[in-house]
Amino acid sequence: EVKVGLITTLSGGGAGLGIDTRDGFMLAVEEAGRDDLDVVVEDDQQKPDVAVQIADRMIQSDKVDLLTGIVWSNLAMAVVPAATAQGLFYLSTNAAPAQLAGKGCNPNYFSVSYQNDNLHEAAGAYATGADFKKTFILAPNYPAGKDSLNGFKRFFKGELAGEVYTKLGQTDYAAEIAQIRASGADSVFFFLPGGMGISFLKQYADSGVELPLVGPAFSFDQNILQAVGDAALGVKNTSSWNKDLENESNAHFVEAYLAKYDRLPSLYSAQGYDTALLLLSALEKADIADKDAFRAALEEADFSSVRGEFKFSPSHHPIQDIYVREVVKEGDILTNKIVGTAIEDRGHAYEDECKM
Amino acid sequence: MTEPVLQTRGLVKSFGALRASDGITLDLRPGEIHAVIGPNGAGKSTLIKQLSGNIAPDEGTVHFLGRDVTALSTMARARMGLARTFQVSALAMEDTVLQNAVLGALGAMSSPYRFFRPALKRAELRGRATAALERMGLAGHAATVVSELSHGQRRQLEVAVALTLQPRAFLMDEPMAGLGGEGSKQLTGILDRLRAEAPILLIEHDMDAVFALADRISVLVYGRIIATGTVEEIRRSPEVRDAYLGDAS
Amino acid sequence: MSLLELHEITASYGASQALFGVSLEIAEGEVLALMGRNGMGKSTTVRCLCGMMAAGGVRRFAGQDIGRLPSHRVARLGVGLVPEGRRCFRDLTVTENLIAAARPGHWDQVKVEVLFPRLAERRGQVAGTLSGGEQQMLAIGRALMTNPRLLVLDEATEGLAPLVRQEIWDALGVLKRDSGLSILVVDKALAELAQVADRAVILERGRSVWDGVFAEVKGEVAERYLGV
Amino acid sequence: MTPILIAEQVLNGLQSGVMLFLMAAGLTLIFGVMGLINLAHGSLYMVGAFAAAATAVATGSFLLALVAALAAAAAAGALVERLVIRRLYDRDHLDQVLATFALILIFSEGTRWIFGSFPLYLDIPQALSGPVTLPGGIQYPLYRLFLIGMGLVVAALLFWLIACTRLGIRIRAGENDREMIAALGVDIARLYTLVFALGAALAGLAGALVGAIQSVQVGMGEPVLILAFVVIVIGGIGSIEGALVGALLVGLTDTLGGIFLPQLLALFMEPAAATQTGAALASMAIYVLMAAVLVWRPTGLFGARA
Amino acid sequence: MSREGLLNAAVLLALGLVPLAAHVMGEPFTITLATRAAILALAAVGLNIALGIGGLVSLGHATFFGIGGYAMGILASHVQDYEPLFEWPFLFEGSTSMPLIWLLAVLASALAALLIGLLALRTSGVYFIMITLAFGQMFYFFSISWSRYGGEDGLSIYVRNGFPGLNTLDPIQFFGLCYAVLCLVLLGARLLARSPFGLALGAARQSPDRVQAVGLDPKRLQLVGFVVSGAITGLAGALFADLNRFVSPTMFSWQTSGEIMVFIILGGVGRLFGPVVGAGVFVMLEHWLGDMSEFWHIWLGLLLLAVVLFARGGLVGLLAGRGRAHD
Ligand SMILES: Nc1ncnc2c1ncn2[C@@H]1O[C@H](COP(=O)(O)OP(=O)(O)OP(=O)(O)O)[C@@H](O)[C@H]1O
Ligand SMILES: Nc1ncnc2c1ncn2[C@@H]1O[C@H](COP(=O)(O)OP(=O)(O)OP(=O)(O)O)[C@@H](O)[C@H]1O
Ligand SMILES: [Mg+2]
Ligand SMILES: [Mg+2]
Repeated sequence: EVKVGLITTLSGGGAGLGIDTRDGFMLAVEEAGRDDLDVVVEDDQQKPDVAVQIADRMIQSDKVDLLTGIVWSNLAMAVVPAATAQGLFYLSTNAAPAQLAGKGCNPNYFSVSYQNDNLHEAAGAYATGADFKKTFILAPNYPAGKDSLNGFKRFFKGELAGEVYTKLGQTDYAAEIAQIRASGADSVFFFLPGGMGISFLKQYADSGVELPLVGPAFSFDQNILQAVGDAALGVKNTSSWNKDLENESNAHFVEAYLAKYDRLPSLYSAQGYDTALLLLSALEKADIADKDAFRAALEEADFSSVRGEFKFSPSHHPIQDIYVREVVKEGDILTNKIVGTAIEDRGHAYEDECKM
Repeated sequence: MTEPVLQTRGLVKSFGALRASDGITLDLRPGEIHAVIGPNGAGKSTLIKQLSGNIAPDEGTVHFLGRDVTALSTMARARMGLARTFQVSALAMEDTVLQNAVLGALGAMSSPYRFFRPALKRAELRGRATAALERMGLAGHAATVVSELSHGQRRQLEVAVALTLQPRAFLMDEPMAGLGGEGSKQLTGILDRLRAEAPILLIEHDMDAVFALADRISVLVYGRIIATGTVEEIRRSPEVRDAYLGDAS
Repeated sequence: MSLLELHEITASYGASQALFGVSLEIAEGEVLALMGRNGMGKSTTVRCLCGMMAAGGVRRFAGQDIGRLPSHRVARLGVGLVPEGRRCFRDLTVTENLIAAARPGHWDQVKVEVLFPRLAERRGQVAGTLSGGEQQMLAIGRALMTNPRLLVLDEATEGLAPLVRQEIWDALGVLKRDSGLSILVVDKALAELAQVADRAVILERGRSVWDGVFAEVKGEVAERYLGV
Repeated sequence: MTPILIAEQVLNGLQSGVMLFLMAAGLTLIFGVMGLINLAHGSLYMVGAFAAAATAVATGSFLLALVAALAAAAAAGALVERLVIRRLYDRDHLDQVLATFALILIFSEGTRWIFGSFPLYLDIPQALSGPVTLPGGIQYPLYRLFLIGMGLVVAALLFWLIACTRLGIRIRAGENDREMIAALGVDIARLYTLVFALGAALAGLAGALVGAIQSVQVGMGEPVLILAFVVIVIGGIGSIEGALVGALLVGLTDTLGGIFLPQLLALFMEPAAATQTGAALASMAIYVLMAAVLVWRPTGLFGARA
Repeated sequence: MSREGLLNAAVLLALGLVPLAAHVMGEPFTITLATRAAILALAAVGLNIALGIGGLVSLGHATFFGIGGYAMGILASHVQDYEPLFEWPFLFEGSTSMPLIWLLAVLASALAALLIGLLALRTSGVYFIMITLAFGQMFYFFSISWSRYGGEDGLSIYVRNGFPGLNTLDPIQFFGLCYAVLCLVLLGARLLARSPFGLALGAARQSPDRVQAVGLDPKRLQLVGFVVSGAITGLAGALFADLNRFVSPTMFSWQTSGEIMVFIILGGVGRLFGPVVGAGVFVMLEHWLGDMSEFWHIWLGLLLLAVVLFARGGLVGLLAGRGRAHD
């Protein structure tokens, strides 16, 4: 009997991401049909203290062996260090902040998704490749936003036309768009997850500024694209996964997900699914009670990822390709299609800081 | 002649174009009841508010116990011993009658920053408070919450709280208002005895009470004092009759 | 037929009962004085009559049962209230106070201002800054503007200068004579009440204990129930 | 930094102020005039936006979507008033806070239950999309000009309603003393339902109008709610002019602060630090503004009462 | 003993016994829940002094809760990272000792309450609600962008701080500590409510004119009340951070302020045990309803509504009768 605790956001404004994560994860679990695998799902309400409390409960009362599912970095920072310190395994389906990749890395912590900077780095690499000379960059003023702009700059060779931090949760971007217009930029990179991205894209499309946009997948993912509408058409974005990636596992996943939930999977669904696959593969090889053996089994990453090639770096973060996608319309539905590869076999920038 | 306890010189207060006080000079001497009467809106309450420090005069001075208190706050004047009652009752409505009285005692002893021993268990506070309530005939209602008192009973409590302060002078804004015939009679008796403890500046429209109590009367009309004198002088003054009394004299 | 009829009214504030059986009647064009010491239930009776609180017993106005009506419906039947403590709308100007609830009829702003010239002077001032007596005039004017059939005055002359008070009593007298308005007054001034009141009802501890012609409120009756 | 850019930013500030006003107007009506703290006002904004989005998808008409937003929010408002709010007028602000906090929970999760967890689509109508060129060469989105116009019209209507009509007088009288105005023969209960529905409708309209250029999602109301409270408090509660001036002040501070603070700091700090510190300060700017206004004038710019 | 007194004793006893029982039965999570309830109750007891007695409706008490939390986070993180907090005028490496952390948390939040109170008390009524909210938001946005201490990600402390003679990592011992603090503060709050200060503060809420007329300064009374109140909530913040071993800007958010206020109203404003009952019930509801349905917020909302509409005086009022004790 193996008990897994899945803590994710199921209520409130950010619920969509958590629901996709859970649905992806559970799909793989159900497909495996193991009746000795028990998954406890809880809603963290996107509040750190609630997440901590749930984690405590899962550890203390439910006696789970492994935790997973947190979407947001700040919640992950609240839960993961304490959980791994108590000897539990944590598999990240999304949030992978720099602290946990570098100085704060832990043998029991695995990020199945990426390291937070990856998609931004890929956007930088893409911008360089697309020969952008002067890019205007913007992100919200919080740690992930700063990491984002730093990640972009790490791989961008051109010049910056401007660098702006917006307010977290801002919904009106008229002022920033005016700045972009006046800056003489030839392109724009932005990281504005969730509702912020929707607002920005709609307003940008209506402003008459026609510079090419690039951003990480978060503002273009399947779960919000419909809300953005045609304003997103043609925009390039970077992602570690897309539904048209050509591999057998992915084809199966997309079809099964659509069949089961009657909607297209998002990046979060895919990461949830992959995380479950990784877990299942390790369970096949080792008993979770034997921590060292189980850890070794996880490190092997012997599963067929929906992202194709997949392996872990020494700090337990993926080494994978990051793609460039373009927003297209398939019938009535907005979705992405892969148009290239931004970086190949990317690990992450904090590898050297991790001593384990 | 004895030094006045409370004295104003040339008080002026305007609200926009309206001169609510227009050079008021008057005093309150030890042991007396000085009544201020005048038509509605003449500026009586405005005068009291300037004396008590609730509003600052535009011009003029207020002296209390020989000291210029024009710039002092309400609290400071109250601590010096100036007690007032309000025209519209200002009481802690959710507290009991006793608690309201204790509050007065607390103010008089200016000792509010005590955090531990219960206020009602302090003999000195409670003693003062009960004495005042008894005097106003409210002792039987000590445990009643103020919001459950009738209008007249609240008026009585107003006076009781002022009594707990054991002040050097009283400012009373229509204490009789709302009291029934019997209540007025009682209060008249109480004020009559009270003047020996501290002089009273009394604003009142109840002429029976005023004529029964006042040592001196000042008549305020449109912010000016048009006459000051004894009961008889005022009663006889035709000006006052026209401006204020009508047939009531 | 009587305009207003209260029969055996009982009422409570939460757990404490204030009225234990108040009965009174007012005929068309009659002025009734409601009297009693402090705290005997006069204002509570007024509140019951205006539909401002729930009560037991029978309440009828102009032949209609008003026991279940909300207060605004009672008012519209023709009850105009000048409440205890004035209760002017403090953030409204004098004019706004007057017209807020006005209903068409004999009384309009001009007539009220003739009655109380003071109010005309202070038209644009917000009620909260009026002097006590001015507020009292405003409260009376406001009730008149609803053109009631029964005017209810609860301590309406409290805080007024003798001259003004006299004017108000005179005005009440005129009202009674000319417009046949019925009036219920709660007031302590016996001498002045005598000018207008036809009958009196005296309350003691929430019960109506005396009912009769006003002229008889004197001597022993006054001594016993009013303490004067 | 060219004069044109500065002019454009000022226009942006005004425009975001007017958008805020649309929301604040309904709030100040309910909060100021009826004396009710309605935390659920943001939920009515959300209801408007969702109703508009659903209608736009079903009918394809923006106009119908606006009508639907007005109707849905007004209906929700009237319903809530009759069932809940009505019992709260004579309570203190605390009970109102708790009850309307509870309403937020119900509205938010209820909306999520009906419409799912993902943001909805609502876009600017064809006729109003795209930029126009203003005198001076400023390129400005037509839709935003339309919003400015709408805001000003609403402001004028409300001002007239409250200051000049007997309805307004009665509503304000009711705020001072509900029992008394009823005792004088005014059916204050029905009046309040009406006002509440009107305030709700304004919030719904704001939600729909703003939803077209922002994201329509659960929880969209709360940030705006806080801003709207800031606005009406700066302006003075219950004052429509105050809400308008407050909204413009907040809009300008927010927009211009975000742009100019980092540049100001860059004069004496290194650029990276300046952008970050500037952004941090900018995010606090409106609250600093509000605190400053209240310390200076404890009842807001146009507030009369203590 | 009055009905309310009996109820209070029962509540206190239950809050103490349930975790003990859970300890015996090996249900550590129940202990964690009880600890959470006790700490949140403490925060609300703090607010209840300003709000229940003084009538100061502060929608910014998260400020003090957060300051307490960050006092813990900052002190402990410096020890954790081996970077001294400051080296001048003396070397201070931070601290992982609860008593010291508490002391600093209380001082820092009292200082903040003093400054905020000085400005905020110029206003009153609804304006006061909003200005306290504004200060809360300032701290919130500041903490989000203050990257030195984690910004929005917050600060994780890996090991719970120590208290002399206790193993704080043991849930029941940590609970005992929090429970003891809560009891002490409740005792203090009870004394305060009946003390001359409490009486004067209560009167300052009901009739500031009267308080002035007897020679007391209502604003100063309110300021002192606000500072005491903020300090207690700050202490609760430090404990809360230790419970989670984590602090983040959410502690400063207006929702946190709102929730602290909800505890009080739910339990009963101005009632000594209102905050305790409110926080306890809220934590239980959150826990039980969360298991029932994905849309459990709807049920929570309906329950809260029912309490406001039908249980005036909160749950304590419902159980112990409407009238407040006057002795
Ligand atoms: N804050 C204010 N703003 C404007 N006018 C005011 C203000 N306060 C008082 N007044 C006006 O000043 C005049 C004097 O008012 P005051 O209250 O002193 O009268 P009063 O003599 O006490 O009358 P009353 O016997 O009716 O109580 C009144 O006309 C009143 O309307
Ligand atoms: N709001 C209230 N709550 C509880 N009890 C009340 C309330 N108002 C009045 N009472 C009580 O009801 C009784 C009758 O009060 P009421 O106000 O009717 O008296 P009244 O005859 O008008 O007296 P007054 O002449 O002093 O105005 C009093 O004993 C009073 O204590
Ligand atoms: Mg006066
Ligand atoms: Mg009465």
